[in-house]
Amino acid sequence: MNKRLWITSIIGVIVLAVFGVFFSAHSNADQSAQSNQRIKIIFWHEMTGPGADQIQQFADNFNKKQTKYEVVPEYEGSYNQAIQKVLQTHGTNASPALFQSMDVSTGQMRNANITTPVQKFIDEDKYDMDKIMPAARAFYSKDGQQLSMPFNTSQPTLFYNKAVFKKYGVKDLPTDPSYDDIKNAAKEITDKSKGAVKGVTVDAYGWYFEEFMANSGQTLANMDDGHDGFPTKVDFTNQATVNAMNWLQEMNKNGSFISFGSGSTSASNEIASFLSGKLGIMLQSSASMGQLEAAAKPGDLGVTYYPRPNGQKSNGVAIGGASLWISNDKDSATQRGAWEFIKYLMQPENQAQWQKATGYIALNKDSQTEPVLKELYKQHPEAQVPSNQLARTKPNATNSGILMEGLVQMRTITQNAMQQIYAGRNVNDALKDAENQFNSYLAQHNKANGYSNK
Amino acid sequence: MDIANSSQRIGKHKFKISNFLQYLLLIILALIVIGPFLLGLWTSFLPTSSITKGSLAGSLTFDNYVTAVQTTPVLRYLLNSFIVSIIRTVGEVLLCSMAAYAFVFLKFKGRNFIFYLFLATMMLPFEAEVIPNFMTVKSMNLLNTYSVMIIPFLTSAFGTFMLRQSFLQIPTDLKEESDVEGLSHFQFYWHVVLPYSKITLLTLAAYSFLSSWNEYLWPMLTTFSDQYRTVQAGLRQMQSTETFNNWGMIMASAVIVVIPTLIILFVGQHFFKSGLNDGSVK
Amino acid sequence: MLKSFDNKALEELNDSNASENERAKKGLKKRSDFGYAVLFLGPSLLLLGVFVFYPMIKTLYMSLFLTNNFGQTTIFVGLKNYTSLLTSASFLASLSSTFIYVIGVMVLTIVLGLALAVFANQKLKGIQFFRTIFSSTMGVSVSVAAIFFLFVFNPTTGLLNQMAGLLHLPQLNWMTDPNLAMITVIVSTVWMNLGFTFLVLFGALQAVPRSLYDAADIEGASKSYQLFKITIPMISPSLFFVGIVTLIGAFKSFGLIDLMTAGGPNNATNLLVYRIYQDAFLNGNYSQASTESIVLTIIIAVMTIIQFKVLEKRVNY
Amino acid sequence: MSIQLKHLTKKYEGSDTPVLENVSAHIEDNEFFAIVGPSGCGKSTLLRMIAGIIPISSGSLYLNGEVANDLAPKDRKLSMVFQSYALYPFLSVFDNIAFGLKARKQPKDLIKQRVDKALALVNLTDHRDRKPKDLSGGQRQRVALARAIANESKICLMDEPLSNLDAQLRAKMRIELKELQQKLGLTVIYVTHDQVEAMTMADHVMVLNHHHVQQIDTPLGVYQHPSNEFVASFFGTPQINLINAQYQNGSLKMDEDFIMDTDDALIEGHQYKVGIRPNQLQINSDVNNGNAQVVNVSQLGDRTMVEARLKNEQEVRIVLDGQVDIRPQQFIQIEGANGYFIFDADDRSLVSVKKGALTNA
Repeated sequence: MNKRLWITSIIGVIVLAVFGVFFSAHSNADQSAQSNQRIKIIFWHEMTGPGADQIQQFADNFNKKQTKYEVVPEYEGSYNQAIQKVLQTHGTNASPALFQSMDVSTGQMRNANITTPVQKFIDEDKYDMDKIMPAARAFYSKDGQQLSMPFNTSQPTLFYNKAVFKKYGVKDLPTDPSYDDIKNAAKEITDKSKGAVKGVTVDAYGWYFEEFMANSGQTLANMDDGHDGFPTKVDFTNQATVNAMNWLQEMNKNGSFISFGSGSTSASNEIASFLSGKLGIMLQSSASMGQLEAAAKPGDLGVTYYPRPNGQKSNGVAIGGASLWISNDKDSATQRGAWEFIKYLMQPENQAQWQKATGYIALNKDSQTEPVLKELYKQHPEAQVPSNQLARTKPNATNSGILMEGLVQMRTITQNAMQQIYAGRNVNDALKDAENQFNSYLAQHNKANGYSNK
Repeated sequence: MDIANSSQRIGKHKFKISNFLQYLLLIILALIVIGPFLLGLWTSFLPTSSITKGSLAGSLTFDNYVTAVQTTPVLRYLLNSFIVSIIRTVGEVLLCSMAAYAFVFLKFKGRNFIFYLFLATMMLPFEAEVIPNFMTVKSMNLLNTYSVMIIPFLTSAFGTFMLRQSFLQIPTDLKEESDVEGLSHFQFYWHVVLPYSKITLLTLAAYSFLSSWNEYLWPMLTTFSDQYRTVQAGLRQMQSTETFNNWGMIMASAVIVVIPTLIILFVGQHFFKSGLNDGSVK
Repeated sequence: MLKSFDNKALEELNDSNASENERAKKGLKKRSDFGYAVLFLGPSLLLLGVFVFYPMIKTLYMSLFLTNNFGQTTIFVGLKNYTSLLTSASFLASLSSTFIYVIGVMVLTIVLGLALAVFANQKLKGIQFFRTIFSSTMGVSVSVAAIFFLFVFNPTTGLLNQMAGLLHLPQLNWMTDPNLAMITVIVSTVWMNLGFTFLVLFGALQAVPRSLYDAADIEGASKSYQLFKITIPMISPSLFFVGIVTLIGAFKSFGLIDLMTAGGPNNATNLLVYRIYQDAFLNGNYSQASTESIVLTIIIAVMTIIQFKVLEKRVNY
Repeated sequence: MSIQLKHLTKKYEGSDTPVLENVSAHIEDNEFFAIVGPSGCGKSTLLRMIAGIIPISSGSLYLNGEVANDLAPKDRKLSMVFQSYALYPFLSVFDNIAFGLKARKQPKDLIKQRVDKALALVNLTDHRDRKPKDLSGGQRQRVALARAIANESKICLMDEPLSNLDAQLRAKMRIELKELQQKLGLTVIYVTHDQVEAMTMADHVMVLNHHHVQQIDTPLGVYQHPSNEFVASFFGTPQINLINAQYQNGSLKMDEDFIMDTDDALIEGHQYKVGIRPNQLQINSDVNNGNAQVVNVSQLGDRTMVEARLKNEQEVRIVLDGQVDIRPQQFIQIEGANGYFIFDADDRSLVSVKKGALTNA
């Protein structure tokens, strides 16, 4: 009896306390939201850290600037998770009005037919798309129609720690390094530091796997990487891929390579190691630029283009990142609100701020003249490298993304293959297994969804 | 096994030493058990800058807690968890006790069959059914609401089974007497059966509350905004956005979240112990 | 205690008229409780039907088809999903890591839980404090535990590697080495299980009559002999119970995996449920996930049946 | 194997009052020594101290002349039979009996031989493979006994071993136990709250009450010379009459009409208690107006028990041989007693024993 009283009273007190604190902290926000009947624009995004903070900032500013819409950003986990969440909630009250979806999901989003192409609003508003970087917007358009608005666009980039290079007397890397350039530098660092500093790492990340092929001008999937129709087969065992994987395995074997595994924790561990001077070279998304610049001493951060095969000109890499889509299951007023917010995000000053805060490339051409970016480039000249890489890339079928469904699955498979190769497995075997695995998946997937090339 | 006594037998002097050893052992075990928690508690008071440098020293502050409460929805998560868990607990105790009552005190055709049907559900893991269940709640338009986390769990075969065992202990005289006095089933259920089995009911309630509070997969799949996320889905959210940025704050949030369940556990510990054994083994 | 409730009920009944009493007495002779059964059982049956039985059948159904991006069944393939799943190297690897994980978790949980229970079952001053601590992990939810352990095992700032650094021991890549990652999730799961296991086993220990140990003391049985020849046989029903509950729980593990390793590295911790989640909610491959769900169901069902059969016999005596 | 207790005291930590204080006794080899007392008097504690299950707070325990305070129970070379029998429910009868021998890692054939012998001694050979739950209470008791026997130690401690049996079985087992003790030459320390067991089986009896030894004597000794009121009232059925009396002018005045002369030099005007066993009282039922009125009459077959009330409301039990025709409400005259004890009403100690003295009322 006594015990029961105890429990009840303790639970009661906790509940009251929580309610009390909560409502005192949030009552203001609730009141203001109720007083004016704004149209709620639920915006799903997958940004973390500074990106998430910046998005919240944009939403707050947008909400302050006008009174018709209220943008509510909601973080929905990783890119991979978000795709299915979007597909699965479509048509319910839970679905977003506006959502961010990653580069390689474009094919799937288009096929799913759950969005209103932004082209509709571009046409309505006669919005000037020329201001937006062509390589970025091309990625998200089909047959001249803009499906979604590129938002956070990144380039795979090579970072190296200049302080470490200097300490061990290693020459800085060229802006457009070849596999051998990297291999040699990594070996030198490892040897000279007697293994205290590891030369290089390449995250086991499917995106890099794809970019090695893009940069070699090699298609990964048939139907011209899906630009000509539904791919039915992938090719992982081509010479370009084998070369890239052999290169990684060689560095692994000579001890200058360290593997941090795969996934988001590996990325953060890798960055921590890089910043603490225990790692010389790493591949990272240019989106890490903001974080790295904030942590590294000025002048210590080296940035180059994505590695190219020896003795071959680089074909250029596909962009990474994600674009913004407007769901077609919300009423037209809500869709319009979502578009208004997109437009707001694409304003030159906001894009400039976006690049500064995150490292994603500012997509509005006018952003380059914004004081924010000028200041950034003055302090960090290297911050320009990704934009330059993007700018010099001539779009072709192999470097404009792969329009194929099941890329999430493919990345899981290629990432495993990469880890097996790091662990010493025969490159051809690992790649062949991965290829077979994905091809059978793809065949089944196409069959199940009724895709065929007629 | 009573180690205390064995050592007490060994004269007075030795007794002290071995007593000391026993305490030492207990303390070591206790440290292992609460070590991760203590570490979390300690770091929650450290500035994140010291934590990321790998140092466990530094001036202790409440800053992390202030940040957690002010900049993250951790209190909202807590509130959501309370709402969901309390309603689920009440619902499960009520519906399970009603079902158990039917199995013990009502006579109707097919009773055994339905009971075995109930038992059979214990073999069907919820984890294996999330896909159709997701589609069901989607078609009911329940996604991203409290209801989606409550309705599917308002009853359970486990709870029904546990209460049925307890109701079977009620002397049949009582039922016969109440029949003679003309009590309806509802009256008997409410005035006799429930009070008679209150220890089991409380055990089930505590168990139900804790498992609801700890529910992870389902809230994660079915909630999409902080307005409805419970602590489990919420912490996952915070952890994946903030890991390398703010360990201190994450730890502070974890500590805030763990306190209510620890209190419930400590208070309810006693009948948990007996209730779990009775309900499960006997 | 009971009388007061009876009185209460009787008071209410005083208002009711004789005819009602009459009816109740008649009811004794010929009980037709069907209406009541519907009222008492209906809600539970409905819920179980909608959220347990229907989805099971639906899962089974889906496992016989291919599904499209929206989870709709499109092409009937019969048992092909099963044959391709059971010949898939990655699924078999997943299954075998699940078994390693499950066995590891079960064995360690029982051994440690028993050790805690045995040590807490002493007559010492302040022992209650230790008992409370030992049961405490039951109140720690999975996300909190994951956060604590992510910090413990963190390669750079984690407790383990920092201690290793201080002692000049090699710092291990706890989360990125496939074998070590399995160990980290096992350790974390065991830790989470300890509280519950401790409570059950400790309760069982306290129910063992003291005189059995006194008798054994006099007969010259050592403490370890008593542990294995008296304590363990005496609490074997509880040991079996926590064993099977832990086993079933481990087969259903999801939260810690999701938070700590996300199935990696190199699929080393891609346990069954996590795989189901990945296939359904990341890859959109619902038919494969359904097939895996059926495999999981069969495993759990077998475990549960064993549990019931054995507990029915009350294990040891 | 002799056992000697010297000033044994047991005090639990944090408690001021000792559970047992200053217990001394000498138990000879081959002796059946009973410890009797009401529940909570500390008799089981004493037994457990001797067994080594509970540590001794102060005083010394000698086993065969050597101090055994710090010996582990297994080294004391004794066996014990528990009230609850302490059988292992998961082991067969055979394995239960063999438990200690196996624990001591005795050779297999020796174990078998000893267990078989013990089984035969308690007539359980046919039940060797059963589990305890398949046995009757009496059989379980025998298993416990057999386990103690198989141990072959010369000291056997028994903690109320018969208290869970029904009356008939208990009577039978008393005899068997005693026989067994003599046959095996055991030194038995036997704890019981049942005075009949103590009286019928023991060579010596230790009476415990309120944590202290009241008396150690032969069964007859405690019956005939109880050292105090407690001991007197503990032994003998029906219970001894303890009648309040005042000493006046050479007589003990229990009631206006029930006065006994005494030649003891008692204190004038002091209160005493006169202890008279019910069968020692003499009455005359053939009176019109006696000094007591019959309240209840129980015919016990060979005896008749009469409960009567003195005029000052004190109750008196009288046991008469044969079947006596006395009715309730009837008046009787209590005439005197064949023997009685006089206890001091203040400290309850024995003042005087009167034997065979026919005293006129």
